[in-house]
Amino acid sequence: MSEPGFTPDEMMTIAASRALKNDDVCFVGIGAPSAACNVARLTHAPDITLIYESGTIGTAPDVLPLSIGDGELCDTAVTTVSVPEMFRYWLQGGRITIGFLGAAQLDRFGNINTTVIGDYQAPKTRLPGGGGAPEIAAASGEIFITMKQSLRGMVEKIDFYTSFGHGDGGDHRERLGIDTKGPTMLITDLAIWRPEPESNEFAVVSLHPGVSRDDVQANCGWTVKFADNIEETPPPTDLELQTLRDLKARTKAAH
Amino acid sequence: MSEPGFTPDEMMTIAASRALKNDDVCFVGIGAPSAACNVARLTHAPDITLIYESGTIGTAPDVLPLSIGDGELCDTAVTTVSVPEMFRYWLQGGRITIGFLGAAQLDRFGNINTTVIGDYQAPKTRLPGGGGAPEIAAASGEIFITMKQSLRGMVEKIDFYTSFGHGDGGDHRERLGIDTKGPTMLITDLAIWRPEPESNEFAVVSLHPGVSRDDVQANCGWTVKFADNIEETPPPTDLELQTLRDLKARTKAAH
Amino acid sequence: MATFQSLPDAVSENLHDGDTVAFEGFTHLIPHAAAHEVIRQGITDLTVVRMTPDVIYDQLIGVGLVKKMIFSYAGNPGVGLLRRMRDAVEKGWPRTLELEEHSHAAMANAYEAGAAGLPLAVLRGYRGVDYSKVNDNIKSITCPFSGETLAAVPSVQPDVTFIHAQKADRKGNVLIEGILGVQKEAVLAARRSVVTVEEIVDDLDAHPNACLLPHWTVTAICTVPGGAHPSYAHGYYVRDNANYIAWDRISSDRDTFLAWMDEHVINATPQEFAGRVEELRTQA
Amino acid sequence: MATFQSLPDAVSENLHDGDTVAFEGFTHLIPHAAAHEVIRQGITDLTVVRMTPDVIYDQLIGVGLVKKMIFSYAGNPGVGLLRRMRDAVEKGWPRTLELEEHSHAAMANAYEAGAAGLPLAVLRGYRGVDYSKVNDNIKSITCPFSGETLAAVPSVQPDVTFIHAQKADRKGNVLIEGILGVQKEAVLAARRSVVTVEEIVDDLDAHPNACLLPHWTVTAICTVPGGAHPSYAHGYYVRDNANYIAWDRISSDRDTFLAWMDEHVINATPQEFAGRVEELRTQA
Repeated sequence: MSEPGFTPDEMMTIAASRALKNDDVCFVGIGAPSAACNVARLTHAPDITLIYESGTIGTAPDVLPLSIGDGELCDTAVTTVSVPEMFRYWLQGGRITIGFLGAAQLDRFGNINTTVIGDYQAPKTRLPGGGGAPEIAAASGEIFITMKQSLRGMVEKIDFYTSFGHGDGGDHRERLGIDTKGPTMLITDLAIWRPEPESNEFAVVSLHPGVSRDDVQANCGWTVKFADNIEETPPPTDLELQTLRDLKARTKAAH
Repeated sequence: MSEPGFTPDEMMTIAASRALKNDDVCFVGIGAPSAACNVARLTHAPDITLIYESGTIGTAPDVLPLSIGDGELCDTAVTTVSVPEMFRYWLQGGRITIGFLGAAQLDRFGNINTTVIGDYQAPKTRLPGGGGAPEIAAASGEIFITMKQSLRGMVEKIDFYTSFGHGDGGDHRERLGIDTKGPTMLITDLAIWRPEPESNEFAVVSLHPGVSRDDVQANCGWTVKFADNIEETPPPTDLELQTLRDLKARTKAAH
Repeated sequence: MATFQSLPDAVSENLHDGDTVAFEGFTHLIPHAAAHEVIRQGITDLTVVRMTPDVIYDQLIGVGLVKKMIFSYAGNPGVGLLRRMRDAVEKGWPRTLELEEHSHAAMANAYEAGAAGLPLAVLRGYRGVDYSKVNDNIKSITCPFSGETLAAVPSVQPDVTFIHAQKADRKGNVLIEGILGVQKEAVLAARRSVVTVEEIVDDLDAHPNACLLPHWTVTAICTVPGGAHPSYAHGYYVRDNANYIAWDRISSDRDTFLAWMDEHVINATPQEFAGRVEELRTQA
Repeated sequence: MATFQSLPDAVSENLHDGDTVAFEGFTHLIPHAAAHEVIRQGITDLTVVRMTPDVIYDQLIGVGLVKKMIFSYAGNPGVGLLRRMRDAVEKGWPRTLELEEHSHAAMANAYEAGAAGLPLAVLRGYRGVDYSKVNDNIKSITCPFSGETLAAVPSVQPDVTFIHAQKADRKGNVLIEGILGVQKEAVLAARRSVVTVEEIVDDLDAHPNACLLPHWTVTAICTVPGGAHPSYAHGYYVRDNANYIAWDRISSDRDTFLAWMDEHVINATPQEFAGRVEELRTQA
């Protein structure tokens, strides 16, 4: 790759931010999702509603929070509710249009593991667990997943179903009585993926600038499907890049 | 009866107020209960916690509210919560020591009807219904009932079980899995009644000044039981009477 | 996204014949102006829901717009019975009225469950009482951990909820303060919602944990000063207790009732509410 | 009725070996000082409950006081994994740790149900995931109205809940503002509760609908300024993010961890927390 003037991480965040609309109500996790949501808010989606599971509704933080419960989120929120209310009225109540999730392990159907690597009872690595993710994955209108690609992370079979994506594919969600769309987009540092119509298996629909099909396959543990017409992700605009970098700079200065 | 210097209604309210302790947490209904609770607060129980089902906790109204949701209750409350929270965390949560109930119809076991006179489907009189009473009766530590005696009100058999007292008597509550005490006191305009130990049937334990056994029976639709040692209710003290009359005067001026 | 519009438009666009509708308010903030607009538009065959149906439900029932009522306490608070509702239940005038009767605890839980998107509410309730004999919507579940039998009722999820609130900001975020009742739950449980407010302000100046409905949870907002009268709006005007007491007499006779409705509702407008609370503002 | 007392007294009187205990706080208002006092007193064989066990649970586990943990997310927020907890789960050091793992939604509902005096919480949850394969306390009920199968979990009702709050008044009424977490529920669900506060004031100056615990719902109140550090107290001091980041290194090695605990916990006092937040106050 030549020097593109931006990092794969920046491309991932900006590509994710573009998928958000002005009238979306987003359940935001920490890390890449938080950056993407706030870049969207600071560029093309000024009225987007950002919700963090700590109970803050309609936040507009000036710096990215280190945790989902930083004071900045409450200070800038339209309102802050208790955590039981957040999960009952707001998430389970079906008010979230987009849930943003990350993954330690991900499979081709968008199922996510953030619980353990290895056997649950005698794990190789004990991860933090699901937190809000199991019900975010089921109750949000649709799910966007962001993660950096790696052979360790994108696997043939995940060790624990922390969040249900499309299960074994096809209409598996429907068969379980889950009436939301599930993962509709996977944004990695290399590409944008969407589930194929029938199978619901993720296929690459757009490669980030300078990324080849081989790059994607080399960093994915399953045999990658590519859509018929693959686009190139438009590179970050100056505004997008500047917005993201300013946000990160303010964040670094603050923490 | 000679002129006692107070009305039967005043005696009833003051007798009820005396049954309340400084550390009680009372669920207060409108009418006589509200007056009794506030007289208690203004005399011997200054720290009593009064809760109205509108969500106001720890109220100290200067005048008696006309409804359970008057603004005065919120203005003087320690805090005001939503009605679902009131019924979930505060009543069902088992935090109420005394629930105060009135009755349109009452039987000898403290079962209450405030729903209909006559058949439910074709009632002679459609009453307001139970409101909070069914669960107040079951979830409060104990229940005090206040009512003016009448043949129409104190009946052999109530037309509808709106609130469960001691059912058919004896251990009926226990058999239904209700682990609170139920009605432990009935305060009328003529007497104080308490359930007898085994049967849980109300028996007169104290006659108000100037009231005879015949007076009580003449205004009660079942054959009245009298305890072995009947006391005379001490007449209202000057402080009690003045406190109640001041409260009523302030209330009248305000509404 | 909240639309700012007139009350007549909000009512006609959101409420239809045969709908299930809640006008909530717990003594405080009862949406009288909205109910009167519904009466003027003659929207009928309604299933009306409310914990504490009082004067406005007496009025809706009395003019014959109500098919069924789901409720837990039907009285004129602190005054007495609802005479128009009694006339419908006892004499079928002006039409028969189907009742689905609950306790407050069950109704409060049913609204809560509706807001939470659940089909049922579970509570420790209805023990030893007769409600389930006259209401098929009272069932039970068994706790798989303790074995305890608990009451279950269907959640309340109205087609439309009407509430009155103190204020909204220019984006449409709505603030409720004081006695909250079940209004937040009633709005979140409903498919559509219409909120009348005392005023629109630049900044709600709200406590971080205040009871607030974000603009995207509300369908329509209508500015109707005094719109809760004879109920009250904390911080704006006090309760018109005399009016509630007078209702007992007005509602006691069919003709008196109909004449009163003609004068004060049918031939009136939402704008008149402001004048009705004028003298009650000073005490707030 | 709340008793005002020292933190050492409140801990020794209320928490006993073998108890189930929650130290709640959702990033905000985490009761660090209380947990450190428990560690100093060596109260052991605890079942610890928390939605988001973080540094203090890592510390309690690392010194061997914890038998079982009921939780939904065990991480150092924004930083990474909990290394002492991992060591216990993966290597059994210093003792094995039993886990009862839930999702946030289930835990939040379980606290809510505990506060509501119910034996179970019902939610639409756990669909398609593996939790119930490793946790026998995830069951289901069937809605008798819709036929829908819903998840059921036992309510959380700890022997003792510890929380940190901004302030209490002289009667013992406690005020929490900002990010509320599940603290109110955790206190109301518990048999006993200990609340550390930044200060005692004459008047809470609280909004009518603020999150407030009346004095008769709280067992003990202890004034411990800075008692949430390195967590924060909205309006008093900000989060010490550097401290959380440093924990990742301190906790990565058993000896480093033990030495740090000796210096900062075992040989420290609740009074030292005030000094730790001194420089963080200016940013609040």
